[in-house]
Amino acid sequence: MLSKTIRRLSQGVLLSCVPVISHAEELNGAAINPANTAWMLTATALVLFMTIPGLSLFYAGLVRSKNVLSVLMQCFALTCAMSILWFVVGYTMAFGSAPEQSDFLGDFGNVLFAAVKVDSVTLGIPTALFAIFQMTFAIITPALIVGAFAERMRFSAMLMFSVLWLLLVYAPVCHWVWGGGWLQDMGLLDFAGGTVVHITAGVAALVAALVLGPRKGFPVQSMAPHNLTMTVTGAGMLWVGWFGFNAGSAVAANGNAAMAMLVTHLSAAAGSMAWMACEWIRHGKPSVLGIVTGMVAGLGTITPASGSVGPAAALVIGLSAGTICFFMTMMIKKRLHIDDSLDVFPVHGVGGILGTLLVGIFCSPDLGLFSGLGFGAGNQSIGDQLGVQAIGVVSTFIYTAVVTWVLLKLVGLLVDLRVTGEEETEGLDIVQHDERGYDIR
Amino acid sequence: MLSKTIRRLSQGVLLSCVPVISHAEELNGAAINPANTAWMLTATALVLFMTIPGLSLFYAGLVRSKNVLSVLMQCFALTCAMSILWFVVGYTMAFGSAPEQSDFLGDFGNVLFAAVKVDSVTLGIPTALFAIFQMTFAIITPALIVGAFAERMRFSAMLMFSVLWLLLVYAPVCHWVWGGGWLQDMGLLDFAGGTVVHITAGVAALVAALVLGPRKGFPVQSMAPHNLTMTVTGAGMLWVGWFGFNAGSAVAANGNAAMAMLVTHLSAAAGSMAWMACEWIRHGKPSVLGIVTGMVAGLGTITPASGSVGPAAALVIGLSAGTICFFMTMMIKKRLHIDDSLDVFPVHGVGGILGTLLVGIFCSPDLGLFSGLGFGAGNQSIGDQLGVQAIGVVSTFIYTAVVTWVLLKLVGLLVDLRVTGEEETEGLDIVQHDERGYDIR
Amino acid sequence: MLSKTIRRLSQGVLLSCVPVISHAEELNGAAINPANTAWMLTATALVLFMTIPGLSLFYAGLVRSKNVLSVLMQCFALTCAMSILWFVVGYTMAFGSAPEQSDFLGDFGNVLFAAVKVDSVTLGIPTALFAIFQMTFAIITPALIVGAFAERMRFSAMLMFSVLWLLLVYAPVCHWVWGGGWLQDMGLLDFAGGTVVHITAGVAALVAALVLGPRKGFPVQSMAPHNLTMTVTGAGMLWVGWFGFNAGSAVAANGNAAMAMLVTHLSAAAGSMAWMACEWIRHGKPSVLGIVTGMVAGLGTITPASGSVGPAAALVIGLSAGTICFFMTMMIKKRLHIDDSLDVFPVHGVGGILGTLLVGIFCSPDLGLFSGLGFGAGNQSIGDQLGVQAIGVVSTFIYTAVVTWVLLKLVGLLVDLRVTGEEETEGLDIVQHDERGYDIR
Amino acid sequence: MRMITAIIKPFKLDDVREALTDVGINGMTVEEVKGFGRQKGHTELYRGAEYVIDFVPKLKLQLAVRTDQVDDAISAITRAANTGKIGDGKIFVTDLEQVIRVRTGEQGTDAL
Amino acid sequence: MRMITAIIKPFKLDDVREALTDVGINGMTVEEVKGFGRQKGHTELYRGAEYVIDFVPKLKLQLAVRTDQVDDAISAITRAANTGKIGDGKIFVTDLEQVIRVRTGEQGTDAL
Amino acid sequence: MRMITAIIKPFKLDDVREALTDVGINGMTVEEVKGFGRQKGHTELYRGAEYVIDFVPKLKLQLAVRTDQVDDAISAITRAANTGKIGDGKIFVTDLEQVIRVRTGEQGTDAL
Ligand SMILES: Nc1ncnc2c1ncn2[C@@H]1O[C@H](COP(=O)(O)OP(=O)(O)O)[C@@H](O)[C@H]1O
Ligand SMILES: Nc1ncnc2c1ncn2[C@@H]1O[C@H](COP(=O)(O)OP(=O)(O)O)[C@@H](O)[C@H]1O
Ligand SMILES: Nc1ncnc2c1ncn2[C@@H]1O[C@H](COP(=O)(O)OP(=O)(O)O)[C@@H](O)[C@H]1O
Repeated sequence: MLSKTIRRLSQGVLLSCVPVISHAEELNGAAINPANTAWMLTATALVLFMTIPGLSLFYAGLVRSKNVLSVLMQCFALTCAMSILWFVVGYTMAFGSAPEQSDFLGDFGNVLFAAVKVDSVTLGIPTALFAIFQMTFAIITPALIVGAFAERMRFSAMLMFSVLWLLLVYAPVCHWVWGGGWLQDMGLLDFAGGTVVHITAGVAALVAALVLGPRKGFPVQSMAPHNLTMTVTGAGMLWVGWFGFNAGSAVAANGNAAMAMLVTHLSAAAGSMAWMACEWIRHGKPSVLGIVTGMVAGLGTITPASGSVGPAAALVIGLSAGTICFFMTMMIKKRLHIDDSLDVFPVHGVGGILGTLLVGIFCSPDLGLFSGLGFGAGNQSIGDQLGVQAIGVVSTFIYTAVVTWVLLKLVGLLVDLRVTGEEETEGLDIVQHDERGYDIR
Repeated sequence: MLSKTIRRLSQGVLLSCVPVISHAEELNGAAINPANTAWMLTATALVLFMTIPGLSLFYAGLVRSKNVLSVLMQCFALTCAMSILWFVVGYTMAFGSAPEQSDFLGDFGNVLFAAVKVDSVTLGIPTALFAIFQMTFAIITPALIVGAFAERMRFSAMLMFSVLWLLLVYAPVCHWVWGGGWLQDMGLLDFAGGTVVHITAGVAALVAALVLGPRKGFPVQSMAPHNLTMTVTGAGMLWVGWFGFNAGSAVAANGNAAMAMLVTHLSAAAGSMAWMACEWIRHGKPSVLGIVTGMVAGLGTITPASGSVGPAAALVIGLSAGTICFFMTMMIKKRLHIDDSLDVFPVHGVGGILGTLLVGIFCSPDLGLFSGLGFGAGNQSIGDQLGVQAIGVVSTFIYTAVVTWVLLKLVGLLVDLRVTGEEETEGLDIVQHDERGYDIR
Repeated sequence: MLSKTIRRLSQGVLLSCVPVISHAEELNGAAINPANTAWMLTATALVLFMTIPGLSLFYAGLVRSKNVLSVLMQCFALTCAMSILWFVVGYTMAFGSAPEQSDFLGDFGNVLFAAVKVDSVTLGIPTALFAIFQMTFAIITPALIVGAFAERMRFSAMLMFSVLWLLLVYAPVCHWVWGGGWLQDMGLLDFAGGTVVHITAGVAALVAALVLGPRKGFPVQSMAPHNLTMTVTGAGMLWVGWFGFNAGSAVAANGNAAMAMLVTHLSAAAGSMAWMACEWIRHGKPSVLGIVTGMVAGLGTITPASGSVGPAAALVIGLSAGTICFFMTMMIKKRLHIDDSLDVFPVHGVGGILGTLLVGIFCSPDLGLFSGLGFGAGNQSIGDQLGVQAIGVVSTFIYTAVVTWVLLKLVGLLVDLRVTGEEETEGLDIVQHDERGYDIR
Repeated sequence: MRMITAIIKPFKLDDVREALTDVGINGMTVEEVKGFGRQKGHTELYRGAEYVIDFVPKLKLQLAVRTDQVDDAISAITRAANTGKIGDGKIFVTDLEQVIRVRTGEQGTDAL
Repeated sequence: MRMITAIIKPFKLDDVREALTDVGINGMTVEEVKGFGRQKGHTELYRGAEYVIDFVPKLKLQLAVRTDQVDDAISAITRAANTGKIGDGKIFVTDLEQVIRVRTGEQGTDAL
Repeated sequence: MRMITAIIKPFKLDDVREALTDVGINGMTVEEVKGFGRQKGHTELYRGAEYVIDFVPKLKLQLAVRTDQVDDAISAITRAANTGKIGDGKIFVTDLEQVIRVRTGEQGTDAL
């Protein structure tokens, strides 16, 4: 998604696309490709749709009804705040403005989108479009973390933390991988955000769950989802929106985008079926919460791989995602007793790690039916590539964990991270927002 | 949607589009048309959106709250299972891989999408995109049948039946009409699935309702929809998604797609108003369930016609759809006492038949304001075309009815098709999935 | 969005796009641009999505549960009725068919879409597509007014009023501004409907609230929203759909569309944050209803400006929208005691006015970081442009107010505008539609 | 002490509560119930399936009062809940042996 | 007069109401409740978190009757609500001192 | 026999049920109710429209017990439901004439 990646990729699978771009350039003196622009306008809408209402509903259905609005509010406020922050300084910290970028952080030439004009072009689409497409990624990543501290974190603390987190975790890692940073230079394959989105969010979730501590009553008291119809609705929206997320990361309307959409879909289906099977075997019944969780696992896991693998590999990736995330969810909750309220780490974090590693294998063009579209720049073998992928996973994991921990402690010095016990009993909707979710007679 | 249809159509209305494709071919050595690709990526997302969450919500709102999750689960699990099945063998049974196809079934050259590569091209778009666009049709068709056996069928039996049905009903009929089979050769006009989708699903629904028998308490006990807001939400999504279904069936971003979208919209509006009027006159009040049902009737009915008719004809088609499906719904339920729980046959089946016949008239270019875009290949008059359309309707009806009946009996030998009476009273959510839909305080 | 506007704009920012169009024309003898067509097909789906289910849910969540279906029904029936009306005569009254249009109303050459053929071209896209894109605007504008008379107006009266209103208010104003009328000739800047959509709907809402009078029990009795989760869901859909509304108004997949999407997004985010801040400061807590209302204010306000301003100006526009609409809502409700049930005037009306004026400033290319894309045709300075914008605002306001008032009085002579007091107590769902929204156990 | 149970029309709650406050009764417990009686319900119609809903939404109020408050309470409720239409509801009076306040353990009329 | 309170299985409402009508009882008030008793509830499972739901959905019927109707009412309910399975429910009878019809102010058995 | 009706804070249900089981009471019926008393409710604010919600969510428990269990039951509830804050709730005791088990027709204390 970052220029170097694309430049490299275009020497591979995207070759067929490039002439079109240069053709358009010749024709009208501007480098934008209208067809790619048409698709990316749509893809941007789809990724926004993932957060509002998609993820918001997915999460909100899982909490108790006294906290339903607080979750919706957190996702919505993050959508707004992260957008403005991205405009002000986030974008430039991730992508900068100069053609050559440093290893660790973008330059500050694009503060307040200073260099985003109506006729600026990036990767063959209007820069404004590239900037807002990326903005939707910067929205959903902090929103994913909401699931970890749901039902107990104060709204103000959540806002402060997220602002700092976007700038000090998301923007740098995004730069490393997509903005011309060191991981990109190593040829890390991360098409749509295995490291940048899912590992950062998942690890931050784990740290947040540990720092804030469990919800009052966990794990004895019933904290059953208050509205699974809402969760399933959100799940469907996530699946549809994810097409924009992954196929949009091709930044083109071409075979690469189409293949990304196909493998994304197959992995989602396989992840769902795998989780369903695990439940059916272990608990005797398949559940709708199970199947949609498997879907998220399948989608998160294919994300880094969606530009590099073929359909048969997608099936394998999806099946392993559904199975491994299932067991990790059980372990975190029932063995380690960590109250990551909506299981963000075992699904997104583990899925992100898994996918980032598996792409190192299935990108190989020499696996017969399971062949992929080729290694990252500079890598020649599965061994090479897996090494780079492992470095990407470990560095993102550790960096995120440390900085997230520091930020939470810091915010905790300024305001209370949690509401009081009594407020938790009463529910965040009334306590934090003076509203009630439902008044149905 | 199948190559022959398109080839023929392109000699007619699609002419304007073809040069662009060949132009692109010349330019970059690949036949993909980026603009068409951009639209088809979107259309695919829209058709998936129709099933999850669209149809799922539409259906789930109509059952009693104790069964809400079972409906959502069935639709979701079908989405996953049918996708994988399509990938494994369904696609190749419908479309094969060779340029020339037999009359009755596709060849097996595309098992596991063996010939779907990142740079393969079909109809000017990436083959991967064509394959996933078609996959979304193979998802929604079995999902439509869910409405017939809702609130009583066992989840496992439903899965088994649907797997067999996709392979033995959907794939063959799809081949006949779009994959180069005998109906296509006769010049049957079915732009987006009057026979392939709506007649197959509708007739299967009727058979399933008869084989399973009515719900306990039907028709005396109240089985009022538990959440019409959910149904109306799903209805809106279906309407929007149907733009991808019908306008996407042009496999191009051109005048044909635009006209398909327009006539689809007008027929939906007219179907809604007609049903509303019928209710207002016969029952004294218009209802929101009525108006959205009229919408589905209007949409299902225009589907086969959406590539062949103009806006004035669309109005007539929509009005007749709303009226005729209204009376058929009353008849099936109140006269024949058949418990097709969510009225799948009278709406989709009847609508599909009606539309498949009406297109035989309104495709004619000689009807003044009501003119259409021309006859199917080989047909010269309304008489010719109507004959072909009738053959399509009757053969699809009979084939589907027989095979569906056999499959249900077969599955019934392996597992119980229905839950027990007590389980039906308790509700499928708890009994089959150990979950409850709502826990709102 | 109207030909003249576009023609003018294309001499400015759209220049880069024009060659592509003419290129395509040369190539295939038709003027359609496939990439623009691809985007406009999507944009049309997005704008329909704004009304059903977007706006429907946003509004329906805000009423009491006994009236939830009546709101959904009104929005849905309007979608259908306005579509057919637009097809029959609305479109031609707004846009006519001849290349030269009169100042006040379109010619009647396009009654029943007489001149909309599968190969007709308008602004580089199929005419059928232009007509249905505009149709979605003609759907949502009357649907916006529903918020003003919710929970008390009779369904039949609502239908009659809306039919007349579309023909006598919407179509003419649309013609003035986009169809070649006098306001367009003056160089009024209204990219996506500040005057045409938001001022007309907002002012009609105010008049309707005054003519119908307040709901029984207003303002003493609690009329708390019955389902804020539904409202927040609708809000997310509105935001996403608005991308089609504003970026679609470029009628092209280019830099202008991209910039429109970006400024739309930023204004929505800023409007939300501003409203949230106002509430937090004045009431001590931020609310989710507040933040989503701020979003609508931000979106409505940027609408006329979305083709003419840059991102920094969008932030200012959004912030002022959130703040001013917040205070106007308080004033209308608590000071003037007007029961505009869902605050349509203070949000849409005031937002539309504000945006239409602010674009007169921020279109200026001489404001440094806050520069826009240039003045309307014939205007040379902020002073010039602001004058034209003020004329647009005042004339639309007065014309809408007078005609709306007359129409309501007229309809009131034929049928009762309101249900009886007892029926209002019982709720419109049962009384008008024999249905209940929820039956959740 | 007596327990007064009143079935009223839902939209009358605020009026009744005020009337009770006026006669010095400041505690009560309210439930949403469905009533069946002379008042006709309504008919719902879903795609031709017609369901007669006999049960009408009502509120049930329960108030524990001192014996000397019973008449005041009854007349307050009767006055405030009356619309003159069928379905206005009923008031039931039963004996109440004992009341305990959970917080303090107080008993009898002190606990009211 | 007596107040009869019956806890029954939810899907038995229509049968019970008919049985009561047959013995001339035409007024009642119904509430959705949760019951706890010998009947086992069910287990719900959400991503590995297992919650045992002990409380079973029931309906509670309240009917004020003349003393001479009590036995008829009880036997009507017992017959109609019986499935023979654990959890069929219970009937409670308490004394009822006074009944008032809100609309008319009628008292005692006239108010029933 | 006696009917004990207890109004408690919603999140105290599990504690109370356990305390009752400890004293041998294994049947009860629970309803969601709204309470009005000394405990203050909250204010909701929707776009400037302010609604004071006086009614606080409570649970109402009803348990039919043998007369000799009354004191145990009361003290179990009082202990388990107590938080020391206003709004902890109340316990009402009334006489219970008769109990019938629907399934078996058993009567009196056998039916409990
Ligand atoms: N015998 C009864 N026992 C318990 N509740 C009753 C009885 N009769 C009526 N009710 C309750 O009182 C409500 C009003 O009674 P209804 O007969 O409709 O009109 P009215 O109040 O004018 O007598 C009913 O909806 C029901 O809740
Ligand atoms: N002691 C009691 N007090 C109040 N309600 C009770 C009591 N015992 C049982 N119930 C109610 O009766 C219902 C049925 O009781 P249960 O013990 O499950 O079976 P059975 O009806 O066969 O005795 C319970 O769900 C509860 O609502
Ligand atoms: N007189 C009464 N009759 C019936 N219920 C009452 C009465 N007084 C209080 N209640 C119930 O008891 C609950 C608690 O009472 P409240 O006065 O708030 O505090 P406390 O329990 O500390 O006395 C109320 O919410 C209400 O449900």
